[in-house]
Amino acid sequence: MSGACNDPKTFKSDLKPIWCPGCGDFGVLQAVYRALAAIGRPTHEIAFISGIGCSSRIPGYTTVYGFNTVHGRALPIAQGLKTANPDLLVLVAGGDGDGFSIGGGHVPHAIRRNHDLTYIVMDNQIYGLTKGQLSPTTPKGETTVTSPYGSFEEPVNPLLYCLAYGAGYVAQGTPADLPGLTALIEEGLRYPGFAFINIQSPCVTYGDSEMQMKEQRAALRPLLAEGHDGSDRIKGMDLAQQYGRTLHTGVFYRNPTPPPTYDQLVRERQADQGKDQPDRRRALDRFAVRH
Amino acid sequence: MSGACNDPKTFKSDLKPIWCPGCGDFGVLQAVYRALAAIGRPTHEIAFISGIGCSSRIPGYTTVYGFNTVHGRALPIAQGLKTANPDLLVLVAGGDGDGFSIGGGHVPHAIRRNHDLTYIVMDNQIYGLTKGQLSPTTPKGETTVTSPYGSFEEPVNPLLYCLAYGAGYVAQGTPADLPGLTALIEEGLRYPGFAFINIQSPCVTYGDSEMQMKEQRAALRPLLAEGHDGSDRIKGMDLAQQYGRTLHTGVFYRNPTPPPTYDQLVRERQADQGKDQPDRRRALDRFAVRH
Amino acid sequence: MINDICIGMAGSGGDGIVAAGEALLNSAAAAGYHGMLTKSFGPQIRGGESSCRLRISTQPVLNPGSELDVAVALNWDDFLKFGSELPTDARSIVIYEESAKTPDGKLPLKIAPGEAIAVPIAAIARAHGGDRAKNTVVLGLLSAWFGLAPESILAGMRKRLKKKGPEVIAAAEQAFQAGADHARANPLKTARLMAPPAARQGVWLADGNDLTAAAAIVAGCDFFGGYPITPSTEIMQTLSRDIWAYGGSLLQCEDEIAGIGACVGASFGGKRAMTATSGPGMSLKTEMLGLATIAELPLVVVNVQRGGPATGLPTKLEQADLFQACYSGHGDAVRPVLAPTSVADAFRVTVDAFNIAEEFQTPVIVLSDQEISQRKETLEPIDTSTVQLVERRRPTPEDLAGGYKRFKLTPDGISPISHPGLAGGEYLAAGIEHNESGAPASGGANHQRMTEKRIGKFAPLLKRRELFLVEGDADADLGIISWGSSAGICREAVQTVRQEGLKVRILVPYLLYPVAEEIFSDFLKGLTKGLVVEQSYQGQLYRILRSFITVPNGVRPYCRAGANPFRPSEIVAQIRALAQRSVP
Amino acid sequence: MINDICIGMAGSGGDGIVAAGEALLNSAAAAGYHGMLTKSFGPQIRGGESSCRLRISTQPVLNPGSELDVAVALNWDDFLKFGSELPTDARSIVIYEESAKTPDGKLPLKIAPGEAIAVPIAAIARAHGGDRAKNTVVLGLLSAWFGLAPESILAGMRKRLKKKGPEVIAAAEQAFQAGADHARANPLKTARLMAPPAARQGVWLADGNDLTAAAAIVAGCDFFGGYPITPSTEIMQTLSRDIWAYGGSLLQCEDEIAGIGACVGASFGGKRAMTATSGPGMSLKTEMLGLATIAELPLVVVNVQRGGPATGLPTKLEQADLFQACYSGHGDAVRPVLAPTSVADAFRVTVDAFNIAEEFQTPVIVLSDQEISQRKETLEPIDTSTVQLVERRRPTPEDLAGGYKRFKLTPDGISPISHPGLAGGEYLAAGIEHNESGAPASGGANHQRMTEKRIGKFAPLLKRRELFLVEGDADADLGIISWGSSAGICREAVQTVRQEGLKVRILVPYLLYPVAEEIFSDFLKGLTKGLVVEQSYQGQLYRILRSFITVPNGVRPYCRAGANPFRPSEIVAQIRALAQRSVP
Ligand SMILES: Cc1ncc(C[n+]2csc(CCOP(=O)(O)OP(=O)(O)O)c2C)c(N)n1
Ligand SMILES: Cc1ncc(C[n+]2csc(CCOP(=O)(O)OP(=O)(O)O)c2C)c(N)n1
Ligand code: SF4
Ligand code: SF4
Ligand SMILES: [Mg+2]
Ligand SMILES: [Mg+2]
Repeated sequence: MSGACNDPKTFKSDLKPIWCPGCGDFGVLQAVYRALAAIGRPTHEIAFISGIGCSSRIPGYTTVYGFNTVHGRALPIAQGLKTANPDLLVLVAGGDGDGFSIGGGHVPHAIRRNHDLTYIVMDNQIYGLTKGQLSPTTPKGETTVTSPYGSFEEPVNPLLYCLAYGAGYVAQGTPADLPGLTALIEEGLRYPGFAFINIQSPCVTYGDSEMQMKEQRAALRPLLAEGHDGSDRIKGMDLAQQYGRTLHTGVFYRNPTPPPTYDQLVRERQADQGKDQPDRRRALDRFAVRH
Repeated sequence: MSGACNDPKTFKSDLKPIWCPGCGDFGVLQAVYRALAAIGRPTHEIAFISGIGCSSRIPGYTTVYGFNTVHGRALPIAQGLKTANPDLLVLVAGGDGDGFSIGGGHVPHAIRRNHDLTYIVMDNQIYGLTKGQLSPTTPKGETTVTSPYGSFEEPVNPLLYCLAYGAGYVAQGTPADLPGLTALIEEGLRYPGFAFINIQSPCVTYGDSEMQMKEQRAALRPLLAEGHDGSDRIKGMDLAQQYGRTLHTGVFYRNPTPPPTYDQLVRERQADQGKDQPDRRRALDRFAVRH
Repeated sequence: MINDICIGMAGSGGDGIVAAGEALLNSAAAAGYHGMLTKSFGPQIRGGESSCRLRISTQPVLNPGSELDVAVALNWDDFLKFGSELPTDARSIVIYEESAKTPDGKLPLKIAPGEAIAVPIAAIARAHGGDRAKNTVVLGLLSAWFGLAPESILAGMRKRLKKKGPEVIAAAEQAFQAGADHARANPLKTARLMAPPAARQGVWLADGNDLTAAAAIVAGCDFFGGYPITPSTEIMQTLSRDIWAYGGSLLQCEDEIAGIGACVGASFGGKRAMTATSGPGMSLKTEMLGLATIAELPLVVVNVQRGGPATGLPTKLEQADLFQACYSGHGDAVRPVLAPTSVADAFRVTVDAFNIAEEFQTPVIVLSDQEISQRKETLEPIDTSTVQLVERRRPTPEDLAGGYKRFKLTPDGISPISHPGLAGGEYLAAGIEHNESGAPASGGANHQRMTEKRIGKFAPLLKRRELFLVEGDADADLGIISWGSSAGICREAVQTVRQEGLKVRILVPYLLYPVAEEIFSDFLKGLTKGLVVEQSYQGQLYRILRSFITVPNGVRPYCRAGANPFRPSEIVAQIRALAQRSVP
Repeated sequence: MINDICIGMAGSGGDGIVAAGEALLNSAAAAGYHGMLTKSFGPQIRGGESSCRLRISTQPVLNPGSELDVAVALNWDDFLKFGSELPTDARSIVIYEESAKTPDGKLPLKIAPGEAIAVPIAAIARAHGGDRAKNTVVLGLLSAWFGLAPESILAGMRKRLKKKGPEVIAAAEQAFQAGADHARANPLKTARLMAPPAARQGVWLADGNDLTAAAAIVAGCDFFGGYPITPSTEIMQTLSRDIWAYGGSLLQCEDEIAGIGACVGASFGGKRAMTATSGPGMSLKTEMLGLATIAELPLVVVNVQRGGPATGLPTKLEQADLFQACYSGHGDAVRPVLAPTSVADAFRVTVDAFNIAEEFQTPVIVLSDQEISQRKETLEPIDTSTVQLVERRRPTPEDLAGGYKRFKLTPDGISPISHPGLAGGEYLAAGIEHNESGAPASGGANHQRMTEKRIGKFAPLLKRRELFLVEGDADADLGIISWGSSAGICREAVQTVRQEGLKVRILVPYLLYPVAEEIFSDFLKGLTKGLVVEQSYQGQLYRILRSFITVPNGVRPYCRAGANPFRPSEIVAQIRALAQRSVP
């Protein structure tokens, strides 16, 4: 890899995205390019881990180390990577299904461990890649190919869940506001700890109308404009309750005094336990009962 | 099975519990016997599903239909059972590890679907059956056999999580207050929808002191006494934040206007779709293109 | 006059080439032909390349065919992307969009076709309704050149467009006629007109997933729990529309573990339950399969195989999940594995699976595959009135009277099973080893007995010759074994070489596991050479057979990785070569 | 003088019988004996019955022994619960608590023992420190009757009790002496004193899990991700204490999927990673194993086998996860499977596993078992200075210069692998099939090549004769194959019958899969009869061998379900019988 690390084009790979024309994920990809350029770290120091889904294809379109893993398991893989290699900048991405259905069991644990990861979910309220099934964020009553008479279940609330899990940075953006989304991702990347960004990224093929971007732009309700600066977690939770009804963008919560990350704690323990610089070859010595 | 359905003894099986002397789960078992007796349904109309753990042994000590399944999967199994057999009374039980570690991915979905299940978690902040490892509710910094220098992670908050997931009935009890616990379980069983009861059930072997019951009795803080009647969900969430610090007992939240359960919606749809009483043997007719 | 035609078409997503294939198959079926249609798409969800292969015949067909008789390319880029899926040879007629002509007029094909015809498809379409009419023009061309059911095509078109009004219908008819006119004005070098179909009573048309779902309904399926995954999703989609009407229910779960878990729960509750998935989901269901095995709960698990490992080739055919189906779980366990070989089979195999599950109180795995699941095929009408449903063995009043023993050691290893709701049948089901009553038991002698029960109970299954198909010459020394969608290819190949006078026989197992040693050994008796044909790199059935029966040295695996399906012509060539070879 | 003694003891949880066994083994080891200790408990977490089996010998021992030479029962109820784990015969000396005498004085044993001695153990204990001293009294009895290292026992006791002060030590010494006095006052009918140990330089003592964890450290393990499960948990426990000091890290994950997922991530990051689990966890890891296979990431997965299926028998020995280890995932995949046969082996097998994983860029499965994992065994000191660590093949500057190809098709199928942090090595890893660069690719030809690469790369592994142990007579016509903890039993049985003059040889594979056809075939050459001995109902290794090599008809599986381990005497009897039988 070559090119300036603060040029978004540096992060663009030769693989041509195969998303449908008009898919929101194109905009998310642009925002990622720009946010990475704003951070300015070289491509080889960045890893981008995803699950499976239309959205999860995103790492392949970048020039950083990418890992398009299996459905729903991006977070555990990212945690192992980051714990063992704390110097890397690690992004995680996926869809609403990937993150909150099959992968939903991993989210609280990644958050409560407070790994220094930035997790972006392209929430389109549908299973795109498998062609239009009910997703965990599909509104109740909606018809899809697996809910032909309307769904029975209340949708998941990614924002409220992540706040309840204790995430230090919780935000929502949309590719309809590209500068706003870029700023949120950049801030997430800079936040020292687990950062969650929910992105209302329309699926124009199975979910939303072709006009979705325009509609979103009209419906945008920036939190800052509503007087919410993200410092009050309870207020963030209250606002998050409107998920699915109001298109709030911005930061729901940002911990003003971020606690140490998992990776920091690991390094401290390594330093502490390893101060006598033990030799791996002597790890068996303790088994001797007679010398 | 014989015996009066409102006699707790009716629900006691011949299998002798193999819990450690002093284990909190004995008290939970007593409360279950009593709550079932208060409900008064015959044993064969009741199913009791659990995962794996010390706590998950509980169905075997009752005379109802029991299913001691695999670790962390009691809820999906219970949902299938209940959806296909809506007339049964279905209880689900397990440990903190079973429910919020390996099984944590299933909880939000059971709740948002609003199956009419009563889920009791014996939360002892430890892995009992496997002899003392870190559990998802173990307090941060605690030493266990897998965290010999203290744990790095913030504990899970079962109460807050379940409230965020939208459960219609969320309560906490302890075997140190047996009548209180019995009442909570009974109310959970009667609640039409998903009911979650977190039980502070001490593990005297790997976690708590032998005096734990006594200590708990002293520390009890009934919510009612604090003026919380359970009707305000946000207040419930606020109180739930004290999980792990204050031993609140009682109902954090009870939905005063319970929405229809999944099972009700299923029945309605069956009635609706099946009104022409189609014949299974004609299910292939639609494939004919030439008669 | 020809009796069998194989047409492959490719274009861009918007070209509607697959819709044309569907229309053609529907019309041909309505006219009384046999046929099948397979589709293939690029990785894009929308746009990108798409193709289909259509085979139409006056006789029943067993597979999508060999090299194409007719290839239709709306542009070469898209056509070539499908490589081995749309193979042409020196006999093929290639019809392509005139404007896609290369400057030197050469076709980008390795083998020059028998006839290559450039047609201004786009131009004709633009003159009659625009770009979107291209596929209708193609239909006109094909129907005129090959005599393919024009009346039926027009009738189908009218029906499909009815809602859009008479103008739209008229435009479509014009486009169709324009194509037909072009064909008539430019006759083929050698005419190839399809013979008319034989008079037939009824013709059905279905794809494997849809038929599997409907078969489940006939088989009494009360509950479906699952999670979407290509290429199995349509089973759940169909049931999510249909199951309610029969008093059943369905849960789209949060993942595959929950999907099968819900089925385990429903089955514990006495209901007939099914889940469907593909490789990755199957891998996740492994633990739960073990639970159903030790708790002896009936359950049908459909695995629509795709290319693996991991995400692998989600939309391509492979038969490499057999090892997993037979051996995936920890501990000693046997689970019956069945495989359909065609769409039509999907019915009987699904019903068999439910019956075997209920009779033997076991999970049953159905190994369908991407090809069967999504290809559309004409079927003879299925008489569902003769279907027999087997119920699980219920406890008698005596069983319930004196302390019901859920896991009673009976002579045939099958214990009467109660379920919640049944008074007196209360018991503890568990994943832990248990005694006859269901209480946990960790002793070795009990474990040996219970393992014996759980595995020994399948003995009668191994005698069921109706779960095997044997065709061909009893006195042959050359034999073929094949399963799943490869079997239909091999059956046709065997028919072909037998017509040439070779002596060959073929065994097609619907029951793959446990291995019916006697039935396989009987088949192999007298064979000195042969092939076990499967679409997997490792030749998984071959390996499994060897581990139970003595396979003659001359019987060898013929196999390769997926996404590059066998063709009857290829197997024919293999058999011919083998027949000539003397095996020591 | 005797050279080998096998002692079994049982009591209630509080009796400290296992602690006594541990103390005796420690003391014997410190004195220079060889030995091993296995423990067994009832299902209760606390209280309930507990037992141990202790074998002490002047020679190296390979297994916990056959029928007990000495049985100690603190009460009969508890003793009898262990059934086949504590077998006595007509030669055994049975020592039991006097107050547990039945009214008629009859012992509740099927075979009358050689000598039965009632001892007022509880009474002696009460006179010297109370009920808790019972196990110390037992130590006194055993040391005096059998000459078992009294000095060493006393020294150990003093060390252990040091913190509790001199009074406690004095009381313990008294209890011990009281036991010894009782023994001296009541000599055995026939004296059975242990011969003194040979002079030895060093003696080590370890159990399998603990040694596996330490071996991982030596093997350069940087990362462990896992979830607790019996009987593997101690591996994680040990590493959670030790790994940090070496700059490594550990995640106790939320489940087994996350456990192996974290390892996949760490390995992607260039680190040597390991996870450990047992059957149920293994079943959950199936999908992720497929991902590591297709992404060609090194990874060690330890499966400490227990009884299955499902929860099965969590604390009992079984060797029935071999099918799963070899065949669990969907798609065509091969993953090397290794198995230690003893605690000592756990070291070399763990190091081999890491090296094979790194060299071949593959997940490697280590099949340990409940017995090996938790038995304590004396070892010869291991010289770690000679251990060679293999590193994964890193890209050269040339590889990185012109468009790095992560999955380059090389002659040996192994491609240089980069990792995040390495400039110029950026690539897309994926679970989807890919071309050499890592870009998704769905064509059949590419899939065939890549599958060939992923499976073909293991060819050199099949030549590694050091991964197999062959002992015995090259000219024998009778042979034994056995693996895992059963192998140690068979090796002793083979030694025994060879001393009787029978000609036998034995093959013990450490590498179980892929099947090293040549090595197995070489071993089988000339054999007309034999046994494949394994603790599984299905005889899984036997089946797998058959599917790749021709196993002579006379070589049969000898196997049964778990929790009822083989004994050397049983295998000896089988070999004798087989030797006499003429095989057609
Ligand atoms: C274990 C497993 N189960 C199911 C699938 C099939 N699958 C692939 S992507 C997907 C869901 C996609 O939805 P989402 O995560 O919301 O992503 P989107 O395509 O909408 O961006 C599913 C069900 C799979 N690949 N693996
Ligand atoms: C798939 C799987 N993983 C791990 C285990 C081992 N295991 C059994 S119970 C348990 C945890 C028990 O803790 P908890 O759920 O809190 O129940 P408790 O014993 O404390 O009541 C574990 C890890 C298992 N049986 N299955
Ligand atoms: S299907 Fe939907 S989510 Fe997927 S690429 Fe198309 S528009 Fe985007
Ligand atoms: S280990 Fe703990 S949780 Fe388990 S039975 Fe004993 S006291 Fe109860
Ligand atoms: Mg989505
Ligand atoms: Mg617990």
